Amino acid sequence: MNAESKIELGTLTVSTSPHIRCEESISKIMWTVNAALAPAALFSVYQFGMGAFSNLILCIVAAVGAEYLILKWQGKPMVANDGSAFLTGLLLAMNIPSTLPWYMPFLGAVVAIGIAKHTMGGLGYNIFNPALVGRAFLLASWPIAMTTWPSMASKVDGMTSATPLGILKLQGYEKLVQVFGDQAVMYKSLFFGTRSGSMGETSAILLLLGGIFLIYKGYIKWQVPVFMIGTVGLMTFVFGGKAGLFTGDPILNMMSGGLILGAFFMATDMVTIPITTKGQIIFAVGAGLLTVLIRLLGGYPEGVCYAILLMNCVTPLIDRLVKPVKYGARR
Amino acid sequence: MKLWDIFYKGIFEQNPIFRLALSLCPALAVTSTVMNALAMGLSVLFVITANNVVVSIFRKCVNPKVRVPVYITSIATIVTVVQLVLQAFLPVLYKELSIYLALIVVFAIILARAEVFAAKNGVIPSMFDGLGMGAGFAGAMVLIGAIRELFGAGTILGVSIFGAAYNPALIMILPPGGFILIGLMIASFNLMGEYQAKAKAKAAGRSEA
Amino acid sequence: MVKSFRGGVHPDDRKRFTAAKAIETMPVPDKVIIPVRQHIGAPCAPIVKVGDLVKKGQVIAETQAFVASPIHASTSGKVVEIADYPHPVFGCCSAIVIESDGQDEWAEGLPLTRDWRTMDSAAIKNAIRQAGLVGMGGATFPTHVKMSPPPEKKLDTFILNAAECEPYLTADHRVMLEQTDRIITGILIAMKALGVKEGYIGIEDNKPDAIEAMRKAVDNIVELSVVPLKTKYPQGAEKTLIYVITGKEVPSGGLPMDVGVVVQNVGTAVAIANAVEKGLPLIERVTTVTGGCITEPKNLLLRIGTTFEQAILFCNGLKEQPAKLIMGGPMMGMAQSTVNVPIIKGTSGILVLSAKDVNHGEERPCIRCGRCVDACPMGLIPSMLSILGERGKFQEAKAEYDLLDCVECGSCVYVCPAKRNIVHYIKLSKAQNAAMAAKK
Amino acid sequence: MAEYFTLFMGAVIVNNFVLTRFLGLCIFFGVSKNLNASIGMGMAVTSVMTLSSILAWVVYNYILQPFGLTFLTTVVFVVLIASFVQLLEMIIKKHAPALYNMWGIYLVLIATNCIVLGVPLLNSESNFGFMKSVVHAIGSGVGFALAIILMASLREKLQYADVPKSLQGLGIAFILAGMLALSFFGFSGMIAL
Amino acid sequence: MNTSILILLVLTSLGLIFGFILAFANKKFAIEVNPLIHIVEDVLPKGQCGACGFAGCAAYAEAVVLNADVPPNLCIPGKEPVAKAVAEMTGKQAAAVEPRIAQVKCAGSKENAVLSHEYQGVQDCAAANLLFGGQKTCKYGCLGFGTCVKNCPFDAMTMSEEGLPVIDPEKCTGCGKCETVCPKHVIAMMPLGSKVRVNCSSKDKGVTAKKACKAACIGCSLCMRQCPHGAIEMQNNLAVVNPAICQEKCTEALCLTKCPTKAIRPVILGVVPGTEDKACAGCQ
Amino acid sequence: MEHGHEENNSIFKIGINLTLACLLSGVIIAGTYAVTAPIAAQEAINQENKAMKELVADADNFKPIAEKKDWYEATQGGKVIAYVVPAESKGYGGAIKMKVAVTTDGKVMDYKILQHNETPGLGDNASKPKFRQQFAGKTAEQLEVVKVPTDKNIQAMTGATITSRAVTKGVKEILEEVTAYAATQKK
Ligand SMILES: Cc1cc2nc3c(=O)[nH]c(=O)nc-3n(C[C@H](O)[C@H](O)[C@H](O)COP(=O)(O)O)c2cc1C
Ligand SMILES: Cc1cc2nc3c(=O)[nH]c(=O)nc-3n(C[C@H](O)[C@H](O)[C@H](O)COP(=O)(O)O)c2cc1C
Ligand SMILES: Cc1cc2nc3c(=O)[nH]c(=O)nc-3n(C[C@H](O)[C@H](O)[C@H](O)COP(=O)(O)O)c2cc1C
Ligand SMILES: Cc1cc2nc3c(=O)[nH]c(=O)nc-3n(C[C@H](O)[C@H](O)[C@H](O)CO)c2cc1C
Ligand code: SF4
Ligand code: SF4
Ligand code: SF4
Ligand code: SF4
Ligand code: FES
Repeated sequence: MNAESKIELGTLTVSTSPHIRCEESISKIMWTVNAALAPAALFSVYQFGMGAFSNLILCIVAAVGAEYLILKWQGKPMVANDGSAFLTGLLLAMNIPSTLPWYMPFLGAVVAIGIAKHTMGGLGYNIFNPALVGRAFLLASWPIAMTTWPSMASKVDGMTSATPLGILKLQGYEKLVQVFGDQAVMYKSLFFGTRSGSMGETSAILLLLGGIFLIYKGYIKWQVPVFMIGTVGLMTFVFGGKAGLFTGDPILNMMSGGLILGAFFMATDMVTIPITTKGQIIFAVGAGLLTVLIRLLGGYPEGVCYAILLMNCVTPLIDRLVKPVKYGARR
Repeated sequence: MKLWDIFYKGIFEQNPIFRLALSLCPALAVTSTVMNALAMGLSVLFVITANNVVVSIFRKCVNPKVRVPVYITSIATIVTVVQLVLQAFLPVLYKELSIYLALIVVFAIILARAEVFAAKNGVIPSMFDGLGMGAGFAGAMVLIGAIRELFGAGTILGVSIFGAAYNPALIMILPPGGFILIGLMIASFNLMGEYQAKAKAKAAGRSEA
Repeated sequence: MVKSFRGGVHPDDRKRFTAAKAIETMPVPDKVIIPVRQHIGAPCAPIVKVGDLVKKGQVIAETQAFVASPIHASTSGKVVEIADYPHPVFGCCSAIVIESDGQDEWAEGLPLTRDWRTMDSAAIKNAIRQAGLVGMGGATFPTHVKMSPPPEKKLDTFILNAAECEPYLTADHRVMLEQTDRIITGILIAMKALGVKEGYIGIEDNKPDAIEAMRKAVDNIVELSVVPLKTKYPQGAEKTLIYVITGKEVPSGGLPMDVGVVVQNVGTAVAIANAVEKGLPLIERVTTVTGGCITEPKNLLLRIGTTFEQAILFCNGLKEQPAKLIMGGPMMGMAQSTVNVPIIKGTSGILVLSAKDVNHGEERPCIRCGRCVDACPMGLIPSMLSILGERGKFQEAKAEYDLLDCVECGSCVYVCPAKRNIVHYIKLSKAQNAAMAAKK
Repeated sequence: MAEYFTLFMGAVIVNNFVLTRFLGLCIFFGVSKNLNASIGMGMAVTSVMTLSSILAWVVYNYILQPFGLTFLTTVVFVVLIASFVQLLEMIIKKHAPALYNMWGIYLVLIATNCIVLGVPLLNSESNFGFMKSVVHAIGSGVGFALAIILMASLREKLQYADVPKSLQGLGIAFILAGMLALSFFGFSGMIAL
Repeated sequence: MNTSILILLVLTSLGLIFGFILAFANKKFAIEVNPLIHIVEDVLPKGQCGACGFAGCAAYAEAVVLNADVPPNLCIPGKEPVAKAVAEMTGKQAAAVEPRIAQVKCAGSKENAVLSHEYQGVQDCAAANLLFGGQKTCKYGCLGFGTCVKNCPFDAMTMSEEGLPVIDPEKCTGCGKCETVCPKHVIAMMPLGSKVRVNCSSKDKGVTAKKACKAACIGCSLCMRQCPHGAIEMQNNLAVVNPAICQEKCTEALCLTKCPTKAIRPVILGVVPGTEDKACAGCQ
Repeated sequence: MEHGHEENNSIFKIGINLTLACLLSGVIIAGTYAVTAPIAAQEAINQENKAMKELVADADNFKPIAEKKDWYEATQGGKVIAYVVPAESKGYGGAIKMKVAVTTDGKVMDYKILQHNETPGLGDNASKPKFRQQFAGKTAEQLEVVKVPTDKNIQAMTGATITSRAVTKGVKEILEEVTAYAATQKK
């Protein structure tokens, strides 16, 4: 162990292989998802006005603020700027009506980050989707406020405007079509988002574009939204009609409610879904089935939020049972 | 002094709900209002104390092989008496507590105190043990009930606290709110314990230096 | 259709720095440092003393153990020291230092001429052992051992691993272009010794010129065919390679011969040809010296025992402050703590990377994104392996998550956005399991 | 038939005993640390509850009610069930050690547990017929098993998480139960009993 | 009145039936489990450290009750009282537990030790040890990632600012867990009564050791010559204290005065007069 | 506890132990029951009557109807002025049990919710006067839930349409039954 070297090296770093890493990082993924959601979020501001805007700001500030304070308190590395809390806030804001009083979005975001995320150890460890826990918390606390949507003035009868699914549930399909005028108009307004509903769940087209962008970037797998939306379409077509089997309206069901938002942005939250593609397909189909079950039989007109939360509970079991095929297992 | 210790340990150190995690069902089921929590807490306080006394009196004549059935018979008898009395004199409360009143029989804390304490100690200490545990239980119940009722309905014992402007958070009186609240309360109990221990260690360290 | 396997990653191959550079022979240095351990298996013991004069190709360290290969002097000169020296794999190892006499004289009887077609299998294997051959793909497993399967294993396929899937490295590529015939001869010798009738040469399709050259060379040899492979890491890992070419999977815990296959590296094939036809021991090898910090990256033919420093100086030194010095490729190679380590039989590359090449980032908790699961060619769940390793659950990792099937290819680490040190956790878990087993 | 199905599903998911009616919480939190133990516990509770519901139904309908002794239900049921479970435990331990190891060890824990007493009490309170009592008992048991198995899988997963120290153990278990209950809200209003 | 008789009838027959069934079953299905096991287990400290050589406290309790050959004094953390209690319960001969304490045999603090490279990776000693035996030039010394600290079942260890583990003699039970997890074998157990320890593990020759770490034992053997009782000898360039002799004979610890690198230290500060406060915490 | 007391473990001793405990328990309970039973019975009747009195304030007596279980006639000076009957319906969280008071000419007077499992603060507002008062004087046809305020129909409670419908449905069904019964009585 001697020989002075002729090359000036400085201190070399020693680590295990591999020595190169890809360019992806948690922040990059999270901020990209935020960007993919931005158009739909902006549309909701255009659609619902100041209420939507203040909700967005409140949720995001509360979420990021809670993340910052909790990390600080626990003395963990400061990663509040990695975009994940921002995303939770953004998604929560898009899942609630724009008309809530200020403290509701604020509390929802604090619960999402403080209870759903950090009691379990923070990013990567939480079992339940924080934004959805936030929403479920708000819905359970203030059900009336959470189910009172701003009306799309011209379209739906003035007073308490119900969402298309709400009308479908309580007043039937005919009434719903009647509200919109005719079926084509209904599909069109569902697709472009000119209808009532939670802030971010109205515009199918913008959400779809964002989702497809994420699939293209490889941040989410196409299987999840496709299987989830597909299951909902199929099952509502089979069981959703009043006139018997195979008379439901799958298009209405696939485009309404939070399904597209949920399938592309929430059932894909990698932290809370199975890790293998096969497991994710099971998750998506399960979430689809539960959505339909709740929509058709449950007390609520909409079921995506609970369907995903319920599947979150099953995720550890799926992960335990569904593993990739190991090399060497087949011959 | 010693009796005080026997009594006091049930309140904080060995709190049946927050520390021993026994008899959790009523801690959730009948704590949506302070009134119910208090009634339940007092019933349990009575049953646990009475049973401790009975068990410690008869502790010498109970055969170990049928220990559990005998203790249970004793508890069940006391509970039935409570039931009959409540039914006759406070029928409304009797209905509110519904099935959980009968279930006092199987609240683990009561049998546990009978086995762990009353079966080995004299009448007076057993009574204080029962009182302490019962008070700890009742205290915890009322605390949970107060928080739940306050935030979930805006009232305490039915009296409006925050005024009409308060929009109560229903979740607090619903199951999830109850669970989460108790989880957080357990954590705060632990945190308090930690800080106390730390403070103690610090004080000790300083006095040595 | 180029063939492929499930999983894997696509790092930028960065072979452009050296792919077009012909192999240069580096002059014999004044002093070579030859460690007595250069293979997997039993270490050798020196059989020369300080002060002895040795000739090129003379055996200087040897052992009677079967799983071992003798070590030869890589030039002629005087043994000046036998002492502990830095070692690129073991950190520190006894080494024989030879001061070159500048003559570079062959030991007596070398090189010789033999016709391998007249030799039987035993004689070929013996020649290979005499020449100290070990796998040159990086694993440095003694070649004669690999070529002596127990009689109950029937072999039917020989695969030449010419994938060279590691980024940066181009040594095999250049050898294929420049020593095509020697490779073919080596393959044929090995196939004869093994008694197999089918041979494949697997080459990644980012080396079209090599595919072309090899195709031409096997044109009229019916037993051999060239298989272009999709460019994807770790295409060259034995197990994936066997799957891609034969469709068979080596069973868990098994060896290639369990599915009747033997895999050899390009360099090993050339060494076999040289050992059997000419009796030449393994005293030099082709190594790629490259990386962002090297002034003039090159493919070099180097003597065993040349230090990294000498090789780097031959490439005109460094042009940038290095962060990491690596023996081998960036995915599997070993980071070195000093530049004074010698080149050994398994040194396929010397890589000097700057800080911006090795963007590690802060390690964060796993976000369960599943990228590692998708990337793992062995079908494991690397995220769980890393978590279990982190929490000290080593036995669970082995019993429930197939820890021992991991080939440590690093694909999972490469893709992980949380920058988790998965392979490090895996190595730790394997070591702790071994320690526990040893205790029992 | 449909009636039984509704009763069963109601007990399993909509009005899950653990998550919405708060019975059996002590064992729910005590045993759910480990998945295998939870599976054993789920089986034990289901079978004991079914058997003791049958016993209780017979006693209630042939002795207590005819003689107007319904106020004795508490005493009679609890002694009946505690003794019965103890007996069951002894028999299984002696004659089916394998079964005993699987779930017999949990029998001691549930001999005097409120879910095992609560379901027969509810049955008699609701004046359920024999079949209804049995279906209700099985449904409640399955509901309990479902909740505890889910809970155990969640808790096992959290073993590898950075749960803050003060929450570790019981605290986080309660929070998990809260979120489970919150998720189960999805089923509410689905099947009215 | 009628009802009262019915009540008595129902309850008494209930008691009668189950009383006798249970009594009968008890005879018929009786299985002996030795309840002593649980009682013994209750006495053990529940550190689950394995110092007794069994897989945890429950396993030791079972073994010590059921197996006549298992001595009652194997629980080291429990010290004397536990050994006595266990002996009493099992009717075994009480024998002394030799009290011991863990000692760190390295002074390679951030300031003293020279680094050979910068380590990047899993922050764990065993993991760091996999890569060329760690980042310090000295291959015998503490790696400083605190694997021992994380594994101490009794919270008796902390990492000092200087990157070395510190043992709290008040809390250390001598269980030896830290000794088993340390990949460098830098921690050793010492009888509580011995006076001095060698604060270095380097087997390198003096020059090499000194180059790698300012505080290394350079094998000069001054201490050996200083000790009037012959409690110190040199092995592989390292001074080694014979704890038995040191414990029994030593009173003044003369060896402490002579070491040129201060590599020899008191086991517990203050045990030997004159060593109370001068040493820095990191070296202790 | 005490081990090895062999003589203590004879089957007879063990058996008699539990028997005695139960006997003792029986004595105590019987004693208590003897004291409380009459009070409780009286209290129960009082409660029942009080409840019915609340529903039909003018009545001076309530008489069980023989052929219908739990049906009562409310009489004033011997004349039947109303019926008090039990009703049940499926609400949001399970069965809602009610007592409904109906006039002899088939109009609702009032109802009282005896047992329910609706959400506190939401569904349980159905027992509050604000909602209940809407029912007074309504006939079966008028018992229709709407979400827009009107004086003809029943306006749903905000956020609890399901409960609103359930209560209305339960009342409506029993109303129809009572009307039919009352018709038979008039003849
Ligand atoms: C202990 C051991 C025994 C081996 N035995 C054989 C063998 O008998 N036959 C064989 O073909 N390869 C054998 N190998 C070599 C492996 O098949 C493989 O070539 C080697 O581990 C390196 O492969 P890698 O670079 O893909 O890791 C052995 C390897 C090891 C480590
Ligand atoms: C992830 C991984 C990648 C590898 N890549 C290559 C490669 O590109 N080229 C190669 O020759 N060997 C590669 N190897 C080594 C082979 O598995 C195997 O050891 C070698 O081909 C056997 O031939 P040898 O004994 O002649 O070295 C790789 C091994 C692993 C585990
Ligand atoms: C926590 C919670 C409790 C609820 N409880 C009730 C209830 O007791 N009764 C009811 O009819 N609906 C209940 N709901 C259902 C919703 O309020 C439901 O959307 C509503 O009944 C139908 O909508 P609408 O009344 O606004 O048209 C509850 C919802 C939640 C989230
Ligand atoms: C594709 C994708 C989807 C996500 N969906 C959600 C979501 O639905 N709710 C949420 O709170 N966070 C979501 N996140 C952010 C992040 O994963 C979340 O904050 C973690 O669950 C917190 O540990 C998502 C992130 C990505 C990359
Ligand atoms: S290093 Fe191991 S776990 Fe990771 S991808 Fe490669 S084989 Fe799979
Ligand atoms: S790639 Fe990294 S973050 Fe993603 S699942 Fe694997 S270990 Fe976790
Ligand atoms: S003493 Fe051992 S385990 Fe402890 S920090 Fe040092 S090297 Fe690590
Ligand atoms: S310092 Fe070592 S010997 Fe002492 S208690 Fe901790 S682990 Fe056990
Ligand atoms: S299980 Fe219900 S109180 Fe313990």
